[in-house]
Amino acid sequence: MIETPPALAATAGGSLLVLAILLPCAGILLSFALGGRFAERIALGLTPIGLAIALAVSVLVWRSGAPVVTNIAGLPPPLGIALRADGISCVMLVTAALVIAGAALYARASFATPAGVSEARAPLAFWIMLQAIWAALTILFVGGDLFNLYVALELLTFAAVPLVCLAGKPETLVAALRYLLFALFGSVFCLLGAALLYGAYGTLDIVLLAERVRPQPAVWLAAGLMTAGLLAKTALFPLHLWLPPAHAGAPPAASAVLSGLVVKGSFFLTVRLWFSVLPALPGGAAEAALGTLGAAAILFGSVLALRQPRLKLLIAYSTLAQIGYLFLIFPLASGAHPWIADGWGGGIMQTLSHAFAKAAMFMAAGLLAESLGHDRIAEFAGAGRAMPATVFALGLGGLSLMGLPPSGGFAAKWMLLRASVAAGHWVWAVVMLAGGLLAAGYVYRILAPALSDGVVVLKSPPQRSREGVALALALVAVALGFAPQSFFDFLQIGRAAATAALP
Amino acid sequence: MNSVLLVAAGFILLMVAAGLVRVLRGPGDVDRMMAVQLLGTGGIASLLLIASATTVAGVEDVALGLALLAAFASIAFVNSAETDGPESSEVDPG
Amino acid sequence: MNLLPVLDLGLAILVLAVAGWTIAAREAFGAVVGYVAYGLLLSIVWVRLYAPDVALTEAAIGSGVTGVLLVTSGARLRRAGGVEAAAPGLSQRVLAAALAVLVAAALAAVVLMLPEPPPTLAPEAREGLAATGLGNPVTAVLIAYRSFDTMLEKVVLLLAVVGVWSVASDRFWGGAPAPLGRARPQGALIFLDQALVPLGILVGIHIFWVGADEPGGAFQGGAILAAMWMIVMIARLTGPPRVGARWLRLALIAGPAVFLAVGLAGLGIAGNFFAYPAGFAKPIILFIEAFMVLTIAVTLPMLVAGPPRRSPEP
Amino acid sequence: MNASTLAGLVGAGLVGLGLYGLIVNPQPLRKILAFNLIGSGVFLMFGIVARRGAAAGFPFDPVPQAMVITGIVVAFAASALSVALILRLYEETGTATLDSDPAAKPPDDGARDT
Amino acid sequence: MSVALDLFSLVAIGLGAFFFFAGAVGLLRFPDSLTRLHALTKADNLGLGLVVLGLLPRVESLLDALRLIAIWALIQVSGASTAQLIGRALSRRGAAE
Repeated sequence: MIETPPALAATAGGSLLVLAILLPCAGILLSFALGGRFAERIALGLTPIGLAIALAVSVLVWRSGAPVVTNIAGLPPPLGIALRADGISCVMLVTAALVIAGAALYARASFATPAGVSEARAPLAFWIMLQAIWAALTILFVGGDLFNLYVALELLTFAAVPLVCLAGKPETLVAALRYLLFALFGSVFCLLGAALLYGAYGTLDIVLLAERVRPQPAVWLAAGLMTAGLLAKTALFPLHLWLPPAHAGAPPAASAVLSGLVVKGSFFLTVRLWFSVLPALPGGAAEAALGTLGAAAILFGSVLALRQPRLKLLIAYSTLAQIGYLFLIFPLASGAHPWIADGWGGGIMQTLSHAFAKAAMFMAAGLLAESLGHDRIAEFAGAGRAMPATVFALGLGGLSLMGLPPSGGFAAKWMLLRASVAAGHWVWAVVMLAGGLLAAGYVYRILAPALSDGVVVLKSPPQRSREGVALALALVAVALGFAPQSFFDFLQIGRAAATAALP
Repeated sequence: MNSVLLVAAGFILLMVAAGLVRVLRGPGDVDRMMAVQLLGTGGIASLLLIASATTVAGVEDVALGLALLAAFASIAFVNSAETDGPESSEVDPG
Repeated sequence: MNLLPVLDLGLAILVLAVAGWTIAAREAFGAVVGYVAYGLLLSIVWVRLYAPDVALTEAAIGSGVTGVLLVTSGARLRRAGGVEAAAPGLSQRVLAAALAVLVAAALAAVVLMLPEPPPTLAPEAREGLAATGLGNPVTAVLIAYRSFDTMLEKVVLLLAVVGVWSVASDRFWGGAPAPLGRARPQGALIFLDQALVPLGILVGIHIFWVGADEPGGAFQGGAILAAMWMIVMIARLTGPPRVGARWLRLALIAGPAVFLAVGLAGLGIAGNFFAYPAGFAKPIILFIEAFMVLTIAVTLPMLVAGPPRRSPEP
Repeated sequence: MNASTLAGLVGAGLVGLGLYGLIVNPQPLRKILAFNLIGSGVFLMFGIVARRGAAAGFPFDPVPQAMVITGIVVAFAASALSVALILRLYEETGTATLDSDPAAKPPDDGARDT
Repeated sequence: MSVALDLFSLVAIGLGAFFFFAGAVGLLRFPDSLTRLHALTKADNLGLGLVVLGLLPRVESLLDALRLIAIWALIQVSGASTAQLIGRALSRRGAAE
């Protein structure tokens, strides 16, 4: 056998990465074969195991201070496929496991197989797709091979699209179809980029590519095509058209996962592309363009969110704005500058806190809509008194969106702000502040009527356990605001050596 | 000899491609289908000729698969095109 | 031998022309017919690229089964009459054309600038081939070197089935999809079935079996078997099965499940997930492939048949 | 110009044609067709990369070819899912078109469903 | 011997190509679908048949020869049946008009 170079060597505990992927895959197959109520039981039973695996991987990375690596079938790249978990992989794995677990607990009430039948359509599809999203995200977070990541992207698409139209209404079908078209466009462009990179360097392994990539036309074109595809999947302005109807039309538990996690999958891949595959590209212009699009998305999404009369659409539009913040990571964390630690930490923190906050808000919105029978914000008067825990969860999530302390959103936006001021990008700092004010505006628009006096007649009181899930996720988003410095050091594990060796 | 085979392959391909003008002109679906069926047969013929002239392993199996699938596609065509014609209630009164 | 470039050029022009027709055709059904022709031509291009495995897959899945899927749905949609949607304005079309030309030109430029000597993994693939016991390197990549991708791709197919089923009406859940064929199958069709299907099954199994050493394999063989099952369904000799049927569920997961089980067992037996024990690689690979053939042969027709549209029998 | 370069140029052209069709064609079924054109153009890119990588006694590099086979299967699954959605939409509404601009729709359009 | 075989191949393949030519011309020039169908069947039957016949002397093994014949047979069966189906579809349409 050929000697494996040290950069490609497997580390202890690598099997856990494969296991983390195979576990939900096995869940999908079993759920489909056994059908009916088993799907729910399997999904619920697997989430704690998956969370335990994610935590175990994190502990390994934490202890060793280096990524956990495995080569599938023991075959190292370029011929084989590697899986690698670095600092950001770990935090995303844990986040995904927590949000999926939350969504699963929350969904028990709405996606139980009704009594009297052995199997029903929506529950079976939901529980299978939930596990599939989990499997796909896990691969996206630890995948080391661009073609493998492409398959994961497709897995994510096939899992997410049917969730959008589980209700079967015409408008959700249109939303799902449009989402599917955008997503397919996105993945096929990613594949095209991969073809060009393979043609130029004979490998699709991220570590090997990072060593071999030179600033060449093929690489620039591949980067451009893949980025365009990933932006369409992440719904970054101006490729965002599909997101609001899709996320607003899905059942609440699905919306929580779609808005909180699924768009982060393609965002994560964009980060991998620019920070792990292409650090050799002379930077500046591309990163600045991504940052500018992000800034535009912040303003555009926030303004549209302000104008929404219905809660779910408002939250969906706010996702557009919050995605904008994510893309500031590209100009603020690339190159070799003193501020990139802030930019990196802030960008990743925004990813995490938005995942929890947005999932909590969609769940709370779902509870409000179920109990009130509508989600028209203007008619929320009295809701705060009738369902205090739900509205509190909504408010805590909003706190993080606004970026007020103490919350993960505050930590993220503060770091991004600090980085952009240090980098001299005053415009972005102003946009971020404006985005915060606009977010305050739309959160106020929800909370003001909800907290005002009024009498509401609840169709049914919300279930305590479901309120608890929403509240717990919102509290995690807040708790992230207290993350210590060591947490941000953890996020740096596995970043390219060029940036790690900074003063 | 090989070049003769290639000429024949190119000629057949050209002919069936000319037949594809029927796909443009129609007028009916049936005419379009016939053009595709001719393309299928001609494609298989030229594939066999190219395979004989060059050396790519396993082309005969490709042609075999194509032959099966050409039949498959035309069955599906006929099946779908008919349903789009006059409804069966008018045609089959008995 | 300098006739070959002329042939290639003619083929290239033909492919692009037919592709252009599928975009420009005024009517959807005509475009779909063009697409099937396009798939046939593309198979020849793949042979010219020394990719008979891909040519078979393209013929079977890319053109054959996809063509049938689009033809069937195109005919159903056409009866709607409402498919004529407003085309976008001139300015939007000009912008789209400019973008398309830009992307195509950039790609063409990069194609002309691909590096010499070209990078390749063929030597590595050759070196590993002995350990797998296979003769066909493409099969070795699919089922040994990058088996993880292949397993995941089978899961994608399963998700597509669940996704297609999930758009059904609730009342039809557990029932069967609509029949593929017309209410009154014709005698000629039944004759065709009796002649074609046994031969097709033989060819499908043959292509799967030789796939270990020659072009072919589980994908291609399975797709041909799938086509045969679809022909039988079109002739109404049998209907699509109920989506709740236990055997159907098991057949749909057989491929990925066996793959996953073998992959998991690899850790215990060969020290790594998805590793095959030395000396037993080939029988294990054929074992996995056999189940994959079954799953593909069942999955593709179910994807074409669509969501359940019949009430489940009690 | 050899066969593989020519096929690469065809692939580039197919991606362009498909992209144009995907943007311009208003019917979802035609968009699926266009998506399949892009897909096959991308596969041809892998195909020429594979052909160029002929070495070690193989007339091709098997790795990209295997990727194409996986890709073709996935593209078919995508077409099938899209078609199911389109047909269902047609059943529900009697048409199968996407509104040209969802953002232009008044956002409270969905108020009917409550 | 080999010259004679080559000559045989040439003649058969040339004739086959001619039938494809005739089929294409018929498909393009004949006035109605039924006559076009007739032209198509000729090309299917004789065109491919003669090409296969011409290639038979060039194969290396019996299995390859069988495969060639199987390809031809497949096209025969499916061509004949689909022609019949198409013919019926045409006559039905004619009856309905």
